[in-house]
Amino acid sequence: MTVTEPKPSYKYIGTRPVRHDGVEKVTGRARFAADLNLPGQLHGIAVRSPHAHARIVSIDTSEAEAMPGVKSVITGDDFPAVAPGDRNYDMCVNVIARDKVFYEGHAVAAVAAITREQAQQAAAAVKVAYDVLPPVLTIDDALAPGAPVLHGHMLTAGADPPAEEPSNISNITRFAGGDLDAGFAAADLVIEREFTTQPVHQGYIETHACVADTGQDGHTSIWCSSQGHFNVRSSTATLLGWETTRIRVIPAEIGGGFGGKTTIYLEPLAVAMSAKAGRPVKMVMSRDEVFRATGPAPGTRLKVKLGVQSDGNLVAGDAYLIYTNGAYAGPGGLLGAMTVFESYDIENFNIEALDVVINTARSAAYRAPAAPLTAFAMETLLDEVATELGIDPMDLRLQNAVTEGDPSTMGFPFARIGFVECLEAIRDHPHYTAPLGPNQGRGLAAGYWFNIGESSSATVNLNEDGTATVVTGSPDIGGSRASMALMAAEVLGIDVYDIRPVVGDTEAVGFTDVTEGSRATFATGMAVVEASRKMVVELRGRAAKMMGVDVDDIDWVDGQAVYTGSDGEKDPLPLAAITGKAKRTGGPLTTTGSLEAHGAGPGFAVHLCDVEVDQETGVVRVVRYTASQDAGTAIHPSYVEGQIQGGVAQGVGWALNEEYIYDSDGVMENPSFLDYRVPVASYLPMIDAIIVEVPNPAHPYGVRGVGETGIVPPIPAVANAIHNATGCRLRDLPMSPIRVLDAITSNGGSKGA
Amino acid sequence: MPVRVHLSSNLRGPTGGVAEVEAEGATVGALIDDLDRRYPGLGDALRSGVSVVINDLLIAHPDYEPVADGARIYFVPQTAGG
Amino acid sequence: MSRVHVTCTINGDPIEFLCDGGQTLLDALRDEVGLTGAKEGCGTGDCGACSIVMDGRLLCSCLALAPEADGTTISTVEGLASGDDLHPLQQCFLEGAALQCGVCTPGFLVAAKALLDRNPDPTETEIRYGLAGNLCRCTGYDKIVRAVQTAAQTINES
Amino acid sequence: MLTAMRYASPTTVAEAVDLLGSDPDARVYAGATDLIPQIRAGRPEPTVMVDLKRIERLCAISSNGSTYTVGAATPTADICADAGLTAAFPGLVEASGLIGSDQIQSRSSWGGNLANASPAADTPPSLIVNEARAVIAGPGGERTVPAAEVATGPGATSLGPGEIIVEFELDQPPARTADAYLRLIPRTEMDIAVVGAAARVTLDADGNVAAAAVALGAVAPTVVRVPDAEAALIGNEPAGDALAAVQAAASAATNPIDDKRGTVAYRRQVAGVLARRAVSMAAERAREQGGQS
Repeated sequence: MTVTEPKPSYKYIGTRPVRHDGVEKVTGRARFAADLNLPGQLHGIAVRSPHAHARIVSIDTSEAEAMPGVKSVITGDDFPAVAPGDRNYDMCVNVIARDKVFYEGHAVAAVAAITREQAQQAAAAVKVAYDVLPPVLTIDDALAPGAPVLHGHMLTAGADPPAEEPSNISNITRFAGGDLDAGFAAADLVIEREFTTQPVHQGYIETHACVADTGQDGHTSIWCSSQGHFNVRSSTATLLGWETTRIRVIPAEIGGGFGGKTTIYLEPLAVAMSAKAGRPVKMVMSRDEVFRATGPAPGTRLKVKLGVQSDGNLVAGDAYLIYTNGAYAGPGGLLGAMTVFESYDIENFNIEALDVVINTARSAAYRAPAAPLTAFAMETLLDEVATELGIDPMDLRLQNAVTEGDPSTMGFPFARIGFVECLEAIRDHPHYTAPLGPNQGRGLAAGYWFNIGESSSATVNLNEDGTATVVTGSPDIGGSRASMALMAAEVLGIDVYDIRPVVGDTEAVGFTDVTEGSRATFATGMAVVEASRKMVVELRGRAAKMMGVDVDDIDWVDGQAVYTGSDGEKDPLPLAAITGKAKRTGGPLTTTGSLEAHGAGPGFAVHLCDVEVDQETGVVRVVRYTASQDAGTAIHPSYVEGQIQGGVAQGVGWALNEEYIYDSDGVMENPSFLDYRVPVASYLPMIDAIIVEVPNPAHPYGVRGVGETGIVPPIPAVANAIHNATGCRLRDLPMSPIRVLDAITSNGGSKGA
Repeated sequence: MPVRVHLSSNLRGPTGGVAEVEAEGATVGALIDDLDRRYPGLGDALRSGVSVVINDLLIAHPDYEPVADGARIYFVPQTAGG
Repeated sequence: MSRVHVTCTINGDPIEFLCDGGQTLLDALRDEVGLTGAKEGCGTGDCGACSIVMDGRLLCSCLALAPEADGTTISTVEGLASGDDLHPLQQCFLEGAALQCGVCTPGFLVAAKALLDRNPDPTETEIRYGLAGNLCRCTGYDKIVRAVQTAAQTINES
Repeated sequence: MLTAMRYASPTTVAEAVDLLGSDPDARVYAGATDLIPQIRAGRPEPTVMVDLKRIERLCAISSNGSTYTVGAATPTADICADAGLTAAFPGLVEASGLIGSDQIQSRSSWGGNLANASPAADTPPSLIVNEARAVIAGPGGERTVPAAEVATGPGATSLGPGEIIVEFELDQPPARTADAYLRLIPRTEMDIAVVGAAARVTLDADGNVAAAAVALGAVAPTVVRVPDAEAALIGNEPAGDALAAVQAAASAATNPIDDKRGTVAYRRQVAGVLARRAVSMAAERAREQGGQS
């Protein structure tokens, strides 16, 4: 179902072609990073710290080096020193520890051998002496007076007055507007609640993998799974102290990322070992390594207070947010601060957010980083407000929703946005008024996420036969190649299947930033449109030459050059006729679009969730789910729906089951898909995705990023549904059967207030 | 011609908490230089991790972006994503 | 150390390979036979990305030892299509956009084929439970379930 | 994975026992759904994996009219597909079907589930309420013991060196008898039981309980029988106070631990709930069966 504003009619955009890389993926032939093997290849394994916090006293690699088949052993000493405080320090020492380890699973060395078994045995023979330090594992640990300080150089950024002593607070963000005291004074209802959440993992099914091949000339090629191969190139170069141009990165198919593959872990180790051994080195993480050593999303403690007038008008908001970003500084709190009140027009507000470091794996981005948690707090509070004031939760949101011109938390007025349209799409859906069964409850929640622009490049090559190759620098995580082809088809006017979309390596296409911030279809799409539009200009010129007319008299219509001049009728020239004569009219037809995309458009989503709660065991089942989201323009609606549905599934997992569990030493207790419970098919219902289209004025086809917003509303939607079913408010994640039963029991065992 | 510059609240330290100030410059970069002269320290804050919104358009790396007469400029923190 | 000689039939072809006694069947398929369609997502039988069928039984090849394949008949995702003709499941996955990143897709196709072989007309619930051993983190399963429903219909009508 | 590890696939029980008896580091390989991940993680380090799946007797299901014999390595998928077993032991078959995914069902077996001795295993409570006997072969010949006596603690069994479970024997239940198994897991599939509860009920002609067995999994080092629940049921209609007594007795019989999958308080409470529901479900089935006989 699609809610559509009046918009231009497109021939290709909005259709649902079979994705161009699809056949390879359903036949098992698509090459993911771990599928590649090179002649002479060695297998590399990282040696990882068993301690959450320790000083490395010494590393003895001699026994490992002497073992059969072992060709290369490296430690932090094989990489250039990096000073604490250097802007790349965190990334560099996270990839391989230097003097200290900061979490269980932190890489301290790596070995490469002829077989994986030899490498495993050699890794076990690397002797690391540790001076174990007390671990800092929770927010309370980190903020306690006299707490062990992870990084002696870390002074709190944003502190007022400026920090003079190091601490575990990496950053403080403050936003304020209006007059908070006056706002609360004007409120008829003030509610303040505290929420806690645990780190969760992106849970991509493909583990991190790469193959690096360093030649005698000192140049290296890396095949890897990442959300941005240009970033792999620059980060690897930084770690190795190499010139960027010595490294070529070839993107393999990527088996999911969700933000977790925007950073690097293995590539510099593989390159260093390959350089030392003079042979290619392949590294593939185990699932256990992925859980222990790659970035989860932050855990949080959030306190939010709302002031509301009796008619439902939100007049004041106060938020105190703490995000743990794992072992190094991260942006969780900043992003939480930027999202907590962003969806609603609240004149008087104060937000203070702390980012703290603890001895757990360094957080990485995870789909709309930080926002699902602020939404958990804000949207469950709104539900409580609606209950208290006897206002329909939908009306409360419609009344306070931001619309065009309203100021954001950061002060700028919103451009055209589709929040109200998303709310209305849910309100008008049959689900909103469908009857509920026994022990069932319904929850409504909204969510907001930015979209980002950044740099993108695309090249359009027209082939002799009239087909086109569109090369971009954005790894295709979820079908973006099809979207690129659709936009190129729309501009060029040729069939979408006559376009072959390709992800180019770092030497085959212009610089392109990481696929993050829901930017691929938005920003790289813009580059494709720009290159395609340049191609149309070129084609008109060639056609004019062939027809012997002025270029101004040539229009490009449906893939043909059409003469519009007054010098009689001329047969239109189809694209293939022009490409066939390219040699005679000026040579190959190639255009590029390289740009820094401006005008990323915010995306909103509204979700409606029905749950059924077993009141005696606390088990919660999601039984019906409907989600609306503003896509601006859906280039390939099936993949927009897929992004929404995937976000919902991840959000439901986050809400009900997923969490990192550590023992008192900081050792992860559930590093497997058995005990880290991502939703399975039998755990979810169908997910009805409603695409709302309020075009982004800054994009040639109105695109807004859609990849992330869908994960923002599910946690509060589930929480509100549980409340509706049981009368209990759950404010700690995950809302496991244990917590739900506990809440029901403390609430008197029945559906209470 | 001076233009009106709006600072998100986390950037207002150097202005003593004032949200909206005036500055001159043909480009955003020049504007930042001018703001730094008027409010020492603000330049550093605006040169790292800050985007602008000009005429509804979010621009992440705006240094050379031209500033038209009458434009309203909003400095905001840069976002990231997953 | 002597390696084990295994003779079996894979996707209709007679195949011989050498493996270690302790090597998993998944590793042998990928590294010794060169069939990389089955993926390792977990190595513990919890994600199903390595699903294959051996002697008529669906299993996670990461939980089987390679020597066990001696004398068996195996099918993998690579054997699902006949020549250029995709299996209806493959076609329905494509047309229904039932894959995003695609790394879980081979396992899903193999498991869905086994499900439909056993139960040609499954309900939505039967599909969801039948595929519960296959994790997908991208799609939320909606389009996968629909694709399997459509494929069942296609197969039953043909 | 160990390159030095050998693989052996005996075709007779005697060969298997010889292999296992002659090498203390030999390990039984049936489903290995737990063992292979453990070996990959570096522990244990077997010298030889003795695959039992090519021994016909270990993979066969048969019945002589009064006793069912089920090979210890028979895939649970085959057990679930067996109409006779499903009719006679619906709860045990349900428990068998709950072990992992369809993929795991091709490999998991009663023998593996029992000999692995996980306190949370799904089939042992049902085997126990149905008074299954395990036929064990070893260097000293064969012996038959109650299934309840095989597991002695987490990861520990009464099996001697070289001994394997060959098959299980289950007597055809009397009339108006049925069992049920319920477990609590957080996500519907692919989980380890936080609590498991099996019940078997025999009704008399008046619909009162003539015999009952209740057993709990995942709430103690081994499966726990709940005699107080059984006593509360005998002679009573399986409803109302009797069920409340079952619930209370089951909760009281538990001796659980706090771990990553559950807490003491939660396991205790839910054990009672599931025991009550399992008894109720078994009684309902027995009642339906009574109508047919």
